[in-house]
Amino acid sequence: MISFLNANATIIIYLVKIALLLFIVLTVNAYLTWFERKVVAHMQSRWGPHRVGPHGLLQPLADGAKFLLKEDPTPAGVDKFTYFLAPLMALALALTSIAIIPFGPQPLHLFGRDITLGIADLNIGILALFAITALSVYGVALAGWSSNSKYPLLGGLRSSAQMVSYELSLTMSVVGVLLLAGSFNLRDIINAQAHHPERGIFGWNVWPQILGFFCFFVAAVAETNRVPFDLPEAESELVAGFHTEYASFKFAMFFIAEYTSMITVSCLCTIMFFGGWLSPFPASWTFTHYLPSVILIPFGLWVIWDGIRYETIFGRIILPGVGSAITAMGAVLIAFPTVNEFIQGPFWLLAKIFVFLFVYVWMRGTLPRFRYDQLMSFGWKLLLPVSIANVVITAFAILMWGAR
Amino acid sequence: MVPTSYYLILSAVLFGLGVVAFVFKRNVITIFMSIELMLNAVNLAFVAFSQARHQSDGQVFVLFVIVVAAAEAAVGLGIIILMARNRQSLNVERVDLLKL
Amino acid sequence: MPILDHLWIIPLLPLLGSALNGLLGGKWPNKIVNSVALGATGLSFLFALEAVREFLTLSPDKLPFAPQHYFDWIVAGSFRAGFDLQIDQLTIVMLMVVTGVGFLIHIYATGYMAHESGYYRFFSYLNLFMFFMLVLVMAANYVLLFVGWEGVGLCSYLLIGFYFLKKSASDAGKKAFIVNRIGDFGFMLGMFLLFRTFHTLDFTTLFAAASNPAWGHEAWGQFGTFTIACLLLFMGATGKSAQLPLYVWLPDAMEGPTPVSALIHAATMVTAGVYVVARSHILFVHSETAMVVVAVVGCATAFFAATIGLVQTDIKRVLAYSTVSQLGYMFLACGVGAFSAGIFHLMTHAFFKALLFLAAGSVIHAMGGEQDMRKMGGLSKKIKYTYRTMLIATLAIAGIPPLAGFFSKDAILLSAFQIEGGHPLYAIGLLTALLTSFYMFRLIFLTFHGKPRYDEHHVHVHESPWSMLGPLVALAVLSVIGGWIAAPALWGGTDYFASFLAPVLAAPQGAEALNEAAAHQLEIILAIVAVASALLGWGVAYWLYMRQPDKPERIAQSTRPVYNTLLNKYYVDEFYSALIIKPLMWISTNIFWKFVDVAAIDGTVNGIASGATSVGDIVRHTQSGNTRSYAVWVIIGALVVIAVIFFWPALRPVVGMVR
Amino acid sequence: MTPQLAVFFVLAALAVLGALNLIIQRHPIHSALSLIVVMIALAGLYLLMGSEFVAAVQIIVYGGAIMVLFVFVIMLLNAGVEERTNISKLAGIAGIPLAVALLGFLAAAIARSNESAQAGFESSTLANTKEISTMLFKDFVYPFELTSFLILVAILGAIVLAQREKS
Repeated sequence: MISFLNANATIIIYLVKIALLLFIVLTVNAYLTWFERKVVAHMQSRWGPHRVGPHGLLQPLADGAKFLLKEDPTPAGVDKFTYFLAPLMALALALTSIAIIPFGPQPLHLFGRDITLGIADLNIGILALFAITALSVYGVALAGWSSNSKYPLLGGLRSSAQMVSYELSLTMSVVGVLLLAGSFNLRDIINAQAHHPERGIFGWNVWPQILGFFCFFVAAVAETNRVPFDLPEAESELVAGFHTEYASFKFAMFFIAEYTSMITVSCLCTIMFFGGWLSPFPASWTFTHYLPSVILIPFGLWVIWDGIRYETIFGRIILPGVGSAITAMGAVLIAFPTVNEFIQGPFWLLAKIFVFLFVYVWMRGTLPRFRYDQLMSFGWKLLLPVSIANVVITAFAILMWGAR
Repeated sequence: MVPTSYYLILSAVLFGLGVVAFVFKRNVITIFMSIELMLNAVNLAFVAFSQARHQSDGQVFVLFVIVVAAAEAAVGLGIIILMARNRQSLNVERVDLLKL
Repeated sequence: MPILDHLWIIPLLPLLGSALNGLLGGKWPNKIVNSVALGATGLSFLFALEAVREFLTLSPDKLPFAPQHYFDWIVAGSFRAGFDLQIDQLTIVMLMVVTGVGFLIHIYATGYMAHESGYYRFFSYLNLFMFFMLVLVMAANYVLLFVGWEGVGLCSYLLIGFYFLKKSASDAGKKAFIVNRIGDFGFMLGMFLLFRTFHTLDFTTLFAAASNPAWGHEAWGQFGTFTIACLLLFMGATGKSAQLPLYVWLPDAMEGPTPVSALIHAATMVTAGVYVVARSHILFVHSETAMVVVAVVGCATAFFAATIGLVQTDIKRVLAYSTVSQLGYMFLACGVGAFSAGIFHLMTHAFFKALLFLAAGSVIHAMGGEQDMRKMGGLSKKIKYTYRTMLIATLAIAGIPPLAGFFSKDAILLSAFQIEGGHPLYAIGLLTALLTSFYMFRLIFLTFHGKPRYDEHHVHVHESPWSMLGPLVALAVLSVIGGWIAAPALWGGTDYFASFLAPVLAAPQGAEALNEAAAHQLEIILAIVAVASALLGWGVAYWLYMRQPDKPERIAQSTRPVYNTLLNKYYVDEFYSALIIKPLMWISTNIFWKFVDVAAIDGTVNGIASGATSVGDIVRHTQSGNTRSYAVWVIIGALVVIAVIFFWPALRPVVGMVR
Repeated sequence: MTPQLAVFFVLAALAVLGALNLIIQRHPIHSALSLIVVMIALAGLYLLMGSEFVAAVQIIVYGGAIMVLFVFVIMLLNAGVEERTNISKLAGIAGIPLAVALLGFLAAAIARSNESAQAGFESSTLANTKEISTMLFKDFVYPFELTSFLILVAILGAIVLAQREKS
C-alpha cells in the first residue's frame, strides 16, 4: 500500500488536489449563490433566503437537490449530440480554467513532499487561460443553436458575438501587465509586483495599469455574461436566453459554469492587477501577519453571540459551533507562527477574490442592462481602442524609462 | 521521442483529407472549413520542421498563416453571407455563374 | 565680340526665323512674317560680312583658321562627328553668295509671293533652307556637311511641292527627292569609304592624311580606294547638281515658285555639288580617273542640256536647262583642275542666273502667270526695268565682255584648252557657249521683241513692284561688275580671285605648262574666239527670230525627228521610267504587296488569330462555372507539380535535353 | 512506446478522425465541431513538440475566433443539411481518386525522404516564445506590418460585403 503510494505519488497527489479543488469550487459556487441572493436582497431591503437553515444557509443544498431530482425533458427536434455536448463543454472548460490559478506562494510541506498550491503551473499560464475562455463560447453558442428554438438561437447568436468581440479587448488589456512582468506565468506575474516589498500596495500593477484594469474587468464581466452584460439571458426579451430549453441538471451545469467563471475572473483580476497573494502592507510590518486572526476571532465570537440568540433551536445549535470553529482557527494561527506565515499568501488572495465577488454581486444589484447596439459599440469603439492605447503607452513607457 | 516523418505524414494525411473534403462537399461553408483544414495541416508541417531543425522561423510562419487565415475567414464569410442572401442557397453547384 | 568665335550665330539666325514663322507665323499678318524672315536673313548676312572682315584682318600666323568645335554630335568608338564650323576663303565665297543672293531673293519673294496663301509657310521653308545651306558651306567635316546636304534636299522637296495641291508640283517634289536619294546613297558610301581609309571625317586631318605622298598606286590608281571614294562623292554631286545622268529632276523642279527656282535651283543648292568637289579637291587632284570622269561628265552635261534648251518654249524650263549646262561648265572646270575657275563661275553664275530667274519671274508676274514664250512678245516697252536687267543677265551668261560671265567662262575654257588632251573638251565647251548665247537670245527675242502674241484684253501687262525690281537691279549690277576681280588676268595681271582662293585651292595646273607670254597671248586668242562664237549665236538668233519669224517652224518641219527628240529631252524620262520605274512598280505590286504582305504576313497573323479562336472554342467547355470542377482542376495542377518534384531525378536528363 | 509516442498517436488519431468526420457529417455545424476537434488535437501536438506559444495561439485564434465565426455564420444563415447534388461530372468521377493520388504522392514523398526526417528530436521549450517574438519583430517585421495591413483591409472588406445596402 505505502509502496504503491510512493511509487506513483505525483499522480495520486494530483488526483487528490483535483478532487479537493473541485469540491471547494463547487461548494463556493453553491454558497456564492446564497451570498448573491442575500446581498441583493439586503440591497433591495428584503431578507432573502432565511427559511432553509439559519440565515438560509442550507438553501444551496436544497437547490442542488432540486436540480438533481427534477425531471429532465429533452425538447422535440433538438440536435441531440450538440444539445448534450453544450453544457458539458461549458462546465468542463469553466472548471479547467480554475486549474491554472496558483493559490499560494510557497508549497505546502506534507509527507515529506512539496505540494504546490494550484494544479497546473504552465509557463504560458495566462495564454492557456485565454485559450480556455475562448473555447467557452461554444458552450453558449451550441446550446443556443441546438435547442431548435428561436429564443435560444437569438441568445446564442448574441452571446457568441458578444464574447468574440469582448475577448479581443480582454486579451489586449492584459498585454500591458505581461509587458511589465515579462512572462506568461501567473506566479512570475505576481512576483513581478513584489519587486519593491516596501511599497506594499503601491507596487501592484493596478496603479500603472489602471486603464488596463478597467478594460480587463469590464471585458471579463462581459465574457462571463454577467450584469450589465447579461444580454444572452435577458429574461425580459429572450425568456432565458441560450439555456431556455435546458432543465434541471443541464441547466445547473450552465449555472455552475457561470459562477465558476466568475471566480476565475476574480482570481485573474487579483493576480494580474492586485498583487495576487501579496500583502498590501510593506513587508517590514510583520505585525500585520496577525491580521487573519484579528479578523477571524472577532468574527467567530460574533457568530457565537448571534447564534445564541437565534430563533430556531437548530440555529442555536449550529451557529455557535461554526463560530467556535472559526475562533479556534484564529487561535491556532496565533499559536503556530509557521502556519500563520504559510497562511498569509492564501489569506490575502482569498480576501481579494472575495472582494471581487462582492463587486460582481454589487453590480448585479445596482446596474441596469445594456442595449445590444450599445453593448457592441461600447466594446468595439471604446474598450478596444482604450486597451490598445494602454498597450502602446505601456510599451512606450518601458522603452523610455524601463518602468519595471 | 517522435520521428519528424510521423508529423509530416500526419500533416500529409490531413491535407489529403482536406482536399477530399474540398472536392466532395457541396456546402460553401464546409468547403471553406476544408480549406482551413489544409492550412492547419501545413502549419503542422511547419512546426514539425522548425522543431526538428531548432529554428523558430517555421513557427513565425505559422503565426503568419494563422493571421492570413483569419483575414480570409472574415472576407470569405462575408462573401458567403452575401451569396446566401442573393441566391438563397449555400450549395456551390447552384452557384455556377463563374464562367463566360 | 568677334564673330569668328561665334560662327554658329550665322546659321542659327535663319533657323530661329524659320522656327518663329513656322510655329507662330500662321496667325501673323504678312508684314511681321516679312520682318522676321528678312531680319533673320539680313542679320546673318551682316554677321557673315563681319566674319569675313575679321577673317581678312586676321594675323597671318592664325591662318589657316582652326575649325570651331562647339559640341560633340556623334561619338561612337573611334568615330567622332562634332558640330564644327570652319571658315576659309572658299567658305567665304560661298557664304557671300548664299547670304547675299539669298537675302536679295528673300526681298524679291516678299513681293512675288504677296498674294499667295501659305505665305508664312513659304518663308519658314526658305529660312530653313538658308540654315541648312549655311551649315553645308561652313561644316568642318563630311558628316555635318551631309546634314546640310540632306537638309537642303528636304527644303527643296518642300518648296518644289509648295503648291502641293497641284499634282505635277507634288510629283516634281517627289521626283527631286528620290533622284537626290540616289546621289546621296553614293555620297554616304563615299563617306564610309573615306572613314574606313582615314578613320576620320574632319576636313583638316583627312586632307592632311590624304596629301601624304606615302599612299601608293593602289590607293590612287584607276580603281584605287581614293578614286572609288572620289567617284562616289561625285555621284552625290551629280545628284545634287543635276548632272548626267541624274539631272532629270531639275527641269521639273520649276514647278516651284520662281524665287525658289532662283535661290535653290540656280544660285545655291545646285552648286553644292561643285562646292563639295572643290572642297575635297585634294582627293580629286590625286586621282586622274576621277578628274577625267568629272571633266567628261561636266562637259557632256553642258552640251546635252544646251541642246535641249534650244527648243524649249517654257521660259523657266529654258533657264533650268541653261542652269544644268552652266553647272556642267563648273564641273568641267573642276575636272580640268581649275577649281578656282569653277568656283568663280559658280559665283558669277549665281549672280546672273538668279537675276535671270527673278526677271523671268517678273515677266510671269507681269503676264499673270503665263510661262509659254510663244504667248509673249514685245514686252520690252511694257516692262522696261525687267527687260533691261534681263538683257544684262543674258549678255553676262552669253559671255559678252566685259560682263561677269565672260571672264569666268573664259577662264574655264582656257584651262580646258591648256591641259593635255583637253582640246575636245574645249571644242565642246566652245560649241556649248555658242548654243548658250543662241538660246538665251532666242528667249530674249521671243519674250520681249516682235509683236505681242497674247490678247491684250485679258492680260494686263504691268511692271512689278519695287520690292521685286530692287533685287533685279542689284543683281544686274553684280552681274556686270562681278567678274572684274579676275579681269586683270586678261592683260597679264594677276587673277585676284584665283590668288585669293589659292590658300585653299591649288592653282590651275595647266598654267605652268606654257611660259607666261605664250600663255598670255593664247588667252587673248581664246577670249576672242569665245566672244566670236557668242556673237555668232546672237546673230543666228536675231536672224531666225527677228528677221523671218516663220523660219524656225520650217526648220523644225524639215528636221522633225531631231526636233522632236530635243523637244522631248531625248526621251530620257521615258527611258528611265521604262527601264527602272516600271519594273520596280511591278515588283513591289506583285511580289512585295500581293505576295509577301497580303499572302504571307497577313495570312500568318490572321491564321494565328483564327487558330486561337478555334482552340478557345474547344477549351471553353472546361469552364463550366462549377466550383467543384475548378477544384478538381486545381488538384490536377497540384498533382502535376508534385509529380515533377517526385520524379525529378528521372526527369532531369529530359529537361537537360530540352534546355 | 514512449509516453510521447503514445500521446502522439492518440492525438493523431483524434485529428484524423475529426477530419474524416468533417467529411462524413452532413450538417455544417457538425463539420465545424469536428474541425474544432482537429484543431485542438493539433494544438496538443504542438504542445507535445514543445512549441506552446503556437499551441496557445492555435486555440485562441483558430478555435476561439475563426471557428466561432464559422459557427456564428452557420447559425446566422440557419444553414440546413447540405443537399447532395451531382451537377459537376468531373468532380463526381475524378475528384476522389485524384485527391487520393495526391495524398499518396505526399505520403510517399515524405516516406522516402532522407534520414534526418526519420530521426526524432528533443522538444526545445526553453525561451521558445521569446525567440519567436524577437524573430517576429526583428527579422520578419516587414511581413508582420504587411499582415497587419492585410487584416485591416480584410476587416473593411468584410464590413462592406456584409452590410445590407441602405435603400
